[in-house]
Amino acid sequence: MDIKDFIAPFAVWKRAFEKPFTVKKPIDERPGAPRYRGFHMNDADACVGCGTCEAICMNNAIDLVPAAGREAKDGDSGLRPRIDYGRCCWCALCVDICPSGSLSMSNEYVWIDRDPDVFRYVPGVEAKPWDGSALGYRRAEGYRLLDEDRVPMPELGHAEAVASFLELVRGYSRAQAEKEADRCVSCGLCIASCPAHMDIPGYIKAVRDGDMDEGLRLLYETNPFPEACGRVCTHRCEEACSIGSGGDPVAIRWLKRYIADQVELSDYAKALPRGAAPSGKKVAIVGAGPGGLSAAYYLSMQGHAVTVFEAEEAAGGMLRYGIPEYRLPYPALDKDIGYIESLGVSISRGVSIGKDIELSKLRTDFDAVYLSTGLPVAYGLEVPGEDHPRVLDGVAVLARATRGEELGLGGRVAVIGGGNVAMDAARTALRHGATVDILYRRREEDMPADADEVREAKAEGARLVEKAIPLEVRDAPDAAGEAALFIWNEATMVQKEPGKRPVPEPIPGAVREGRYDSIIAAIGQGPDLSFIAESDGVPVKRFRPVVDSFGMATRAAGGAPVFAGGDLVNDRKDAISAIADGHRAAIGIDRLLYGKGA
Amino acid sequence: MRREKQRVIPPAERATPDLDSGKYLVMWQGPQHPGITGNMSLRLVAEGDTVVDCETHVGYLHRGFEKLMERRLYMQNFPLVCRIAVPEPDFNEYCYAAALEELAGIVIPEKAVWLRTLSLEMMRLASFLMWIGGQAGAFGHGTIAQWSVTMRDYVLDLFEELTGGRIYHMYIIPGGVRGDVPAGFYKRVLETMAVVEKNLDDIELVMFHNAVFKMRAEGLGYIPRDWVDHYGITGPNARAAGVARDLRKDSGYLAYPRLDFQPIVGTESDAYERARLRLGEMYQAIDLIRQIVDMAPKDGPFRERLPNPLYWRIPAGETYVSAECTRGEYGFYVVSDGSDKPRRVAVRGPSYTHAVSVMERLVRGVNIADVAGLMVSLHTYPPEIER
Amino acid sequence: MDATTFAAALDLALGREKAAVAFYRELSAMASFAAQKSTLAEFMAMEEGHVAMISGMKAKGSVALSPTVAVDLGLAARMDAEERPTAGMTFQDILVAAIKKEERSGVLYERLAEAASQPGLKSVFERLVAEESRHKRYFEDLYESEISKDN
Amino acid sequence: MNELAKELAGRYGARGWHDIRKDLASVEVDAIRIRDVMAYLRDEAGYGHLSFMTAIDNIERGAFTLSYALRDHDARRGLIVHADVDRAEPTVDSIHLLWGQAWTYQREMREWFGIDFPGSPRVDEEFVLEGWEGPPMMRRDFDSLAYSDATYAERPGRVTHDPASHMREKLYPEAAQ
Repeated sequence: MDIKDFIAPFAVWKRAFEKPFTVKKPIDERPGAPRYRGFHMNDADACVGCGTCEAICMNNAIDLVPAAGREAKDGDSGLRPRIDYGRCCWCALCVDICPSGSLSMSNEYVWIDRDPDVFRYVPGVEAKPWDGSALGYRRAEGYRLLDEDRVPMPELGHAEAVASFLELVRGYSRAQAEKEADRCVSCGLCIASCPAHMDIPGYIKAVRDGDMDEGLRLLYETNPFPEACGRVCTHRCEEACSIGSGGDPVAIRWLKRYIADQVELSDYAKALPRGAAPSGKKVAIVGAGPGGLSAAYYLSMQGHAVTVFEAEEAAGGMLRYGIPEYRLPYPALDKDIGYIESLGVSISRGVSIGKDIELSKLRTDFDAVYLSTGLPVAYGLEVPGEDHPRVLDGVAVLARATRGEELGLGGRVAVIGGGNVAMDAARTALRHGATVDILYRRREEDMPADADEVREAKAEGARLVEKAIPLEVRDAPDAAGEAALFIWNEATMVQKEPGKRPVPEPIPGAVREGRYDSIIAAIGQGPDLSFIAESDGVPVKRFRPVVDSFGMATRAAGGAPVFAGGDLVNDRKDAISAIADGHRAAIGIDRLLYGKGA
Repeated sequence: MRREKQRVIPPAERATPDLDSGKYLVMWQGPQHPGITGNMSLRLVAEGDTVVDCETHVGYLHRGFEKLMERRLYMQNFPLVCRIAVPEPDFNEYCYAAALEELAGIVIPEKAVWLRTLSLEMMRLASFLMWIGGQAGAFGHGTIAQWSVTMRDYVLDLFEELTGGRIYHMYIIPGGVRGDVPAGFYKRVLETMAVVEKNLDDIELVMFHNAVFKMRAEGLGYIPRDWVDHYGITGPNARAAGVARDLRKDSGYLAYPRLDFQPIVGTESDAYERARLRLGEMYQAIDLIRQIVDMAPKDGPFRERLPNPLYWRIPAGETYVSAECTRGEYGFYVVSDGSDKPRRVAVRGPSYTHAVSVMERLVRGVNIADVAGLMVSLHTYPPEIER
Repeated sequence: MDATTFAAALDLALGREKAAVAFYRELSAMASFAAQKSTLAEFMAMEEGHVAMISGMKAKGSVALSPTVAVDLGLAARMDAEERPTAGMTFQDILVAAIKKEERSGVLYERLAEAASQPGLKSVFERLVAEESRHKRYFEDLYESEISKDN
Repeated sequence: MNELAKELAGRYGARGWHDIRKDLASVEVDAIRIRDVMAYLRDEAGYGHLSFMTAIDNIERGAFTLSYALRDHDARRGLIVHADVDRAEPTVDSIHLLWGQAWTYQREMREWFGIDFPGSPRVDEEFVLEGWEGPPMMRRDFDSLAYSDATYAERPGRVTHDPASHMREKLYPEAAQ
């Protein structure tokens, strides 16, 4: 202890004359730092209501509630997160994980109110003074808790692809599948968009857990064509995927395929449920496409004896005859069909209803009939010269390719149309060594074909001619009957009516022509309903059977009730919708046969 | 020599005062917040104004963190752990993240290593600044707290800018950190360090050259060197007793092996010595922060990508990760059973021994008026006892 | 052109609508299965509705038709002309026939409107042109959505 | 195996030496040997510092696994010693005479897991859970959420919706059969 110890403390007095450290609020406002984690903001238009914020919130501070003026729709639950600030700890994990990136935080420090209930609100829906604040916590550049990039699918190179009919998409390895499955947040937004309402989060979880039997069981709850749908499904689910709102959607289709690919057919029975005891009832199904066989599967699970009548020599419908083997190899399809047949479903191949057996006889011999005959009739170009021998129809070309027949397309091929049949026909022609032009009446973005299909067709070398209005087909001058001139008019897209899609309008004088060895028309397809007589009592409107919500067309006296579904009936006209229709009809038929809900 | 005379080594055995005799006074200190030491209470038995026996009572800040963690996903525990220690939350974040990374085999990017080190040293400075206000306040010197808490707030301003939070930063996330430094941040760090350093000089002058502080703190709470191992004493409490242990040096985690510093060691092992040593560690923290600002990489990623946090499973195993916090050895013991939630998380806080076993013994023979100052001199913090 | 009076003009229109009914009846007789018949019956009923409507206007002595011409999607103009449907007619065949039929009616009224000297009469024909354009548009929309989906 | 592992195996039947990382290892002993092992480690092997003690409820195999974390400051390495005790009758020798803070950990484990350490000072006194009447709270079969739900009232007004179920209700209610 020295003298300094008595004097030094008085040094504090020098501070008496200094400016105080404190801030005089509200005179000297001190805003939060730019990154400050204040109250939440939500871009309610970008938010898809997936609830991942709720899932990560360790405080249980987030509820998903219906938001005024927002309805549930594809890819949006219509719900929005409500934050309870009695629980929130401002950790902002919700912001970090938000798939769409709609959540953020303002840098507002202060919010005082006497009513505790106001501290529970739906950001972005209930207006707050800090809405739209440019400052506040955002997840940092390059920092996300979820992976926005899809695990790339190994595929054949384009050059290699067009040289063969080998399957293009190779499928995920276990590590790839599990990594991709890990991207899913199990929000279930996809389920509503799937026509069959498959338990997508459930089977993706099975992939993560490595439990293929459980995965297969979940697939078969709603879809007995996992190998086929795992390859060629139109995957509306992926358009609805919440991860897609801020990155690549989860590869739901490929994960489905992965599960089915992992289990050998001989092991299916171990994983899948056994059918009910025989009911003694018999059901006839017309058409062994995905819809008919889906109905057959679920009916046979209910114990009914099912006979499927198929006009073609092989089962599978459009999956076999409409989709080329490089997209859906026959062994994969055979596996799906093989399992259904193994349950005792009988498929009478090469039997055409209306020709070999009348529908009325089915109504007499069976307890119920399901019509799932699809759209086998190709519509014509409807231009002068459409009967030219070198004008082929796309569906027929694909079917002949399936049967292994010589196509004889020649070296230059035109494909008319922008749907999946057109793309498949074009790519089949490419694989037969042809040079292919795809002519479409509208623009590429208007094409009804899957974007992937269009992209791949182009990558494989097809030339796309947009805005080409077919005018006429003529004999090629020097090769009558052997080659043809396709004449089209270049068009410009005109917005003629507000709210409707633009109309291709011919540009006067811009008439073009091309010489082709084959012209494949793929403008659309229709049903063949010639087997339904008026006396069958099946109501038909504009070439579609009229059915109720279970697919029932008639239960008129004089025969068994008739149900119908698939492309024949629905608007979506894809395999998964046909499968869903088949499942629904199976439920309807089962209820009827057991007198339930009758 | 004078200080040596003041040293008292309290007996290991508890006194057994006959409370019915009427000679003793039983009094409780706490559980109100007695200054900087958090909610904890001491049941003191005094003879006159001298404490003869003490029982510590903890639990007022028990929130069941370890239990809560067992039912939360690994990532969900990230915002939870910091709350175990208000004045110094970042060590929880670091130990927890490092334990998970070790179990999951994740190597964090270089920049994250440096930003974590920066964050921990800034935290050390802020924590000591709060502590020194408490230490001075416990001896009646309120002015120091006004200065030091302001300095702490300046450091918290830096945290707010870097992390978006003042108290709970939630910045050291498994895999790295949550963001890069904002533009101009390092400049503001250096400016703030200069201000803090100048204020530390003032504090040094008026607090450590102060007859009152010396008279009360010298000799108070003397910890003999051989207690260090016996009681598991760590941090400044051990170093002031001449034991040169500092996990930053000894374990060499984060960027510490590349920083130039030496553990500060004392000899006198009393309240004054410990305060003096902690002041030295504040200057040391400022020096380390300057080194970090100088050496931290300016480019590169700040976080390693982890699996989806909703399903993140960590391979079965266990580990114990510790770090040198202001009070000593802070550690997380994490046991994984391979699921998506920890099987067991145990938090080792230095106060566990400092505030209970050591405190109960040291307080014997101390004047009632010095109990608070003694407790602060051990830099105790109850939540890390109770978790 | 003998349609020189209002009554004569409407008689002419009535005749055409009746002919349309007959047209569908004739096709229906040719039809071989239920789907064709129900579609033709539906279209025929639409034409019968037109017959009733024009009869009503004739009785009331005024034309209650919108003058707004529907947007031309341009399909009819390019369709292969005068293909007669056969027993196996598809939905496409029926729709093409319907579109061409409406187109022919439209063209006829257009000519009559051009030829009409009396403004009142001209307006009647112009409104009939508009009416036929809407009929045609109805079938063209159906064609776009049901037949030519992929092109 | 290193020297210490051999020594521990030979003297105390220790097993399962596992190097967690280069400066941390674990080893397993029978609970009956725990006091002797700890004394040896402290006095002969350089592990003078007890970092902490705790337990893990391995309910599946009916055991509590005790973890004693030691540190050799000079050699700069740690060692976690494990010992299983019967979950139905968990009693372990106290080490309070070896380290001055051990009794607190033992008191904690008594309260949190119900593990007894006979002879440990104040081992039966409440530690942090004053007035607690439930089972030892760190046992795996104590469901803290169920306890909380049963004990405390939620503030009213909270309701949430599962997106998938909500969409089914709104968009395809017929599937909710």
